[in-house]
Amino acid sequence: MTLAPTTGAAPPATRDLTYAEAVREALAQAMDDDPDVFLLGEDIGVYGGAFGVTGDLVHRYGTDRVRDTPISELGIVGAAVGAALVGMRPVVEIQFSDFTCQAMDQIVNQAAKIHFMLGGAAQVPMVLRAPGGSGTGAAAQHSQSLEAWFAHVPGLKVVMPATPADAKGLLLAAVDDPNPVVVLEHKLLYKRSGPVPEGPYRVPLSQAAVHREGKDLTIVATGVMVSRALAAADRLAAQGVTATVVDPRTLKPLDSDTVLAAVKATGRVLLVQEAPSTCGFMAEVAALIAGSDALYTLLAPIARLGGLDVPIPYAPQLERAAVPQTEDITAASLELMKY
Amino acid sequence: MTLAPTTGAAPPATRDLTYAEAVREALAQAMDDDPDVFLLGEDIGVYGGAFGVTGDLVHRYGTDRVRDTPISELGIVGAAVGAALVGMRPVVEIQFSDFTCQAMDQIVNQAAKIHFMLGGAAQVPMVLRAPGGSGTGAAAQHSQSLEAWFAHVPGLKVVMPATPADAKGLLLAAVDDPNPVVVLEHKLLYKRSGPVPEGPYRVPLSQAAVHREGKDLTIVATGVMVSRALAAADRLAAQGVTATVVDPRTLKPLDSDTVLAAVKATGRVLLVQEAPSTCGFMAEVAALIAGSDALYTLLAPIARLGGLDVPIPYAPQLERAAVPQTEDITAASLELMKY
Amino acid sequence: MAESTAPTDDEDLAARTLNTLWRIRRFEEAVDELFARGLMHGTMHLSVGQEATATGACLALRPDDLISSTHRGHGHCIAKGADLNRMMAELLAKETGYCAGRGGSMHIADVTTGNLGANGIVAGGIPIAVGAALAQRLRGTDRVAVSFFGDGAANEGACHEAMNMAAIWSLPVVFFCENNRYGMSFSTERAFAVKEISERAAGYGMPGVTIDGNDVDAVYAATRDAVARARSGEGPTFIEAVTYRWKGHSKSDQNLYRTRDEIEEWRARDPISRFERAATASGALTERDVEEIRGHARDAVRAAVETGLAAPDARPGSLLDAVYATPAGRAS
Amino acid sequence: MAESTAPTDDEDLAARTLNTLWRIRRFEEAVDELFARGLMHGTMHLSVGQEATATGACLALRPDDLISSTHRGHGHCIAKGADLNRMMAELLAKETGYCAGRGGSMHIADVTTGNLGANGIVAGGIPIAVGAALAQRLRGTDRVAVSFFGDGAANEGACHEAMNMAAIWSLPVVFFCENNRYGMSFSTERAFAVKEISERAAGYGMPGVTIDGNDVDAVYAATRDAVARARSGEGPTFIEAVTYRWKGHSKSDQNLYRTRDEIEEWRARDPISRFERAATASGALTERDVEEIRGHARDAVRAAVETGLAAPDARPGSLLDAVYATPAGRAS
Ligand SMILES: Cc1ncc(C[n+]2csc(CCOP(=O)(O)OP(=O)(O)O)c2C)c(N)n1
Ligand SMILES: Cc1ncc(C[n+]2csc(CCOP(=O)(O)OP(=O)(O)O)c2C)c(N)n1
Ligand SMILES: [Mg+2]
Ligand SMILES: [Mg+2]
Repeated sequence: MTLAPTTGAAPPATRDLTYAEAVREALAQAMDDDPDVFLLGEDIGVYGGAFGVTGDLVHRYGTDRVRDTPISELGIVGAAVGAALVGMRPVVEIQFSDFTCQAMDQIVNQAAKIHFMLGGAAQVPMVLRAPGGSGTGAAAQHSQSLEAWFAHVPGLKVVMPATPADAKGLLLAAVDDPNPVVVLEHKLLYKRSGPVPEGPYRVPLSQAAVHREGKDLTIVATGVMVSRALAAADRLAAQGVTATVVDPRTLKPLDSDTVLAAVKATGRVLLVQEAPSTCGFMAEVAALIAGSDALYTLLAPIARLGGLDVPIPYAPQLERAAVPQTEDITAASLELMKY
Repeated sequence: MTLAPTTGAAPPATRDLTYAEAVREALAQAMDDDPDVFLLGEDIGVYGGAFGVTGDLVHRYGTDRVRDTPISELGIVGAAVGAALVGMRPVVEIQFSDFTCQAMDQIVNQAAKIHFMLGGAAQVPMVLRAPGGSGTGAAAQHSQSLEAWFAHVPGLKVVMPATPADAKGLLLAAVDDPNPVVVLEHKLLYKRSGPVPEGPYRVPLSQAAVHREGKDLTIVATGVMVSRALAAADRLAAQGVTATVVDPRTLKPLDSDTVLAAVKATGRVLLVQEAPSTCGFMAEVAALIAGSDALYTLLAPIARLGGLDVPIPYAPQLERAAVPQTEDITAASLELMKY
Repeated sequence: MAESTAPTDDEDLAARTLNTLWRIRRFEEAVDELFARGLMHGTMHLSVGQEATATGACLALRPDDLISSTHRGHGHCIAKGADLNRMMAELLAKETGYCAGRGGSMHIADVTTGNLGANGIVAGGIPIAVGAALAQRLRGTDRVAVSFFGDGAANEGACHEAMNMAAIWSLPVVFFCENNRYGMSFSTERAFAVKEISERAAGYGMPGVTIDGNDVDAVYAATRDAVARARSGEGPTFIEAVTYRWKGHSKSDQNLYRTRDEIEEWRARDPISRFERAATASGALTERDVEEIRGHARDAVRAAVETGLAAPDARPGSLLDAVYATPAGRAS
Repeated sequence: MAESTAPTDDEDLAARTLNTLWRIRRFEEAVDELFARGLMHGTMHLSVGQEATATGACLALRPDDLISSTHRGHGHCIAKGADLNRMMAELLAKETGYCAGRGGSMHIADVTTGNLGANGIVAGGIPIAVGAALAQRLRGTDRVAVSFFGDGAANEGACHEAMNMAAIWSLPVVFFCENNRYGMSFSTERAFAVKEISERAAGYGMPGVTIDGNDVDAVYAATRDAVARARSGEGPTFIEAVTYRWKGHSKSDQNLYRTRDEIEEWRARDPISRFERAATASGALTERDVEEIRGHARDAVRAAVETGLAAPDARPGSLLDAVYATPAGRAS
């Protein structure tokens, strides 16, 4: 499946790239544009990155700008903070988003707060890229979806691209941004293809994408759930139910206008995420809707469909059962239609 | 102000203790009861703890069981995980909850998941105590309220005592529990007094406290916001508006029945927390309500009153402005009464 | 110093040692094949070429001693005494596996034989071993904890904090660093500005040694001495055992960071044939003993694969019940 | 090795040194008093007794060199060249303070003089200094970064990871450990199983020295050498400067963990009077110079307190605007 963002003026020339290739192209264009951009991470050099994202960049930009590091996540992110403070634009790769746990102090206590704590006298223009999500049998310590943590932190921006085009456009916008931006990629998306604009194309860090418009319900989904939501929307359409599918893309700051408008237009809403529901990002979206006048237009309770409140299990059938699948989204949508 | 929990059969004999004394008494009784209980943390020995909570315990229980550690939060929590795995019941103090950032790997990737990852073959019965919250002029790295992060993690339990009695009762229940429990105390509460049962009194990790019952709205509040909510309820009563005040006490697992029943009974709800609103714990409560049939009983949108989406500033007037005060709760409640 | 028996010199030790070496090797090869045939999923980190470290180290432990292990943990688990059937069942995502299919390779553990678990987090197990050792101190036992970890793990903050705590409290821990020359693609030459990782030990006030990790005798002797120190209350020791992994880091490794020659050179230093040569030369084992042991190991692994494949798949039904322990003990 | 001028021997250096020493001492005393009088809030970590470390180290730096500092960071900030008025205004929570009242003591910073900030997180600034040094390497400058941190910070994982990265990349960093014998209440005797923290350096492959941190000459010389190494591309150095804090750790300290005698003993080793004696003995300064400098420092601090108290309070209105930087630069 290929998804094209419907908002923003899409530049003309596109080709199909995988999501991983789109990220790589963005990194290359960012380094071409600005000598202050450099990459830092474990095995991003000759290995090409744990998921092959950086690929051949080390051969094109050298070991200084595509810098392999020791296994020291806290130190790596701290080094990025320090480099950013003196004007560089580091882009850090953390191999699995689970390992941001090691670096939370530098992400949350340092990067996110320095601009504010210093009264605006300094900036921390850095990007932290990390793949999240389950589906590869990597079990509980390699499969988490931690976006809600970052979105809870004032001073961070958080994006979660769901398509190759967004992977490129959001990353370039993140590199431009003078603030620390956490970019949560998804392991299962790396090999998916889609049309990607050729030039240095940017998706503003403030615009949701409306991937499809329908009349009966709105599905808000993030990350790998976006394509599952679209697949579910296809199945629903076959049953005469039409769904709007919205991907916030940038979780913080959130484009609440687009979300609320879609909900108001359909009267039913299903919020889909991979992370466990409890205190997840979709709780915020639910609270946003329930705290607004969109509440009055609701024909049904606000439905959340998230991961089970369990660590991600190893066995494939258990892993599947732990997070929403297309059929779960379809079923939850039909449930909503009973109202 | 003193608060007594209204649920659970209150044991007879109480005296007034400060919140800090109540925690200390719980630690002492836990060590008296069980030789496997021991304390681990920075400056908890002769210094008595950064906030004086452990006080004289080192003199009563010795340096082995009240163990001062180097400044190594990740190592400390890891040591607790290891000790718990072989049957001890460690209680870790992290000086400020902000420094759990240093230890997130051991809290989230290890403690929370080991029981599950090992298919139930092992348990991690440990307690992590840490004070959160603002109000002492300690600025952005010493004032955070991070409960939503922990509540998002399957495998952890999370409590947030608001009264001396709950500080004792929840902590003793946490020590008993065979799972890792995060106990988020509050700096501003340590010196507050209230009646505390004498014996080894336990508050189950699954019961909200209804501190006050009213007809017009329900205020759900946590931590230091509970007493502010009660103060606001007093002011509201003076204006003829009666409020139910619910403190979930245990955030995970949440006593949703009590919360939903209160909301249904009043038709209006105000959710108050100190942490920034975005992706905070009250987003979960809002989503819970909005996803339930309580939605149909609502007379007004679900109102959230949280901290501003800013790091906690140093200047006292800025710090005050960053988090809800009694007058803000009162005003938000009156706003709700316009519906 | 404990008595100086070497595995290559002693009949009983030699037989146990060779048995463990081959069980690890055959287990890893079977896993590799199951993967290649699409019968196993996830990712795997194989310890082929490194068998002497897990084997020699665990040989120096009592059954009630404890270990913490790593993502490359099959060897440790086997050497500490785990049942191959339950291990293989776990990797095959079966309900009969050690973790009921919830953990897989990166979380393989047999707590009943003292293995506190593999760990998907580099260096995650090091503070855990220190805590397990602290518990022994508090309870007054003489059990020892050995933490296995890699060269790459030595640069994590967790390793630093754990080593210091063990040192200042003289805890009964052995820090066993398996230096296989790479942390994924990052060589020790690039990751350290010292020649030997054991040079770090002095900075914590603990002894550090670097040994040939492909020599079971050397591994056994160093661990035995370190365990004796730990058991008698003299505190932790750091052992760096130099070895090499023959296979890629994990399934996705294209080996772009090392040469075929280098790999061949290390294959020539196979720890198993080296041990066989030494043990037969010393007379501890005959050629026939060797054949027999090989056969046993092969059969045991085959049986593990067969019973594993035939076992029931892990059941999703119990997922939510499996998250929290209940006071009674094992969750239902 | 750079040239061997010592602050106590050189007129110009001696005057600058003594001026800095007194500015720090008087500043800290003023803060202590403002606190006692209820005019300052929050918490404060004073460096009285430790003035020689910040002073000697920063004296060896160029204005464009960088530092990262700590919770006990007033001295570093002053020594690197910050304006006392804006510092005091910050501590008084004023809009005119360095951080517009948003940071306070624990986040005091003057980026224009190369101070990347105090830090409320123990060891938080160490990797940041390494990153700042990495940036210099990438940009081809010869600027050096000095990271100040305490003995307690040395046991944080952040310190370990940062030191190793600086060592393997030969970055222009100086790790300046102010060993004041305690991390809060935890003495270095209890926190380390080595006698000198500088023994850690060898494990990273960098030189380490332990010096008398109350001797400005020694601090200056060691830093100058380390900075010269760093600037010429030879990589990082670890300096342990032994000193002592006269005051409690912070406002809540009851000093239960150390004796009055110990404090008195260290007060007798006052780094400032020691410097004054040496500089007057060498003839670099006259008694009158000394008096004059003291007077200047006292007046400057007094003025800072006065202007600070008179300045407008930090304004809450702009809070939400202050969280994110805007592309144009400083947020409005
Ligand atoms: C905290 C953390 N960072 C990174 C990784 C990804 N990773 C898994 S194994 C590995 C290399 C580990 O190297 P080493 O410790 O030498 O062990 P080896 O694989 O050589 O046995 C890396 C980087 C991880 N699992 N955990
Ligand atoms: C990560 C972290 N842990 C704990 C603390 C609490 N704390 C603040 S200062 C301090 C002692 C620091 O000791 P040291 O590094 O020696 O510096 P000193 O205070 O002696 O200057 C502690 C434990 C903190 N701020 N950050
Ligand atoms: Mg290795
Ligand atoms: Mg100190």
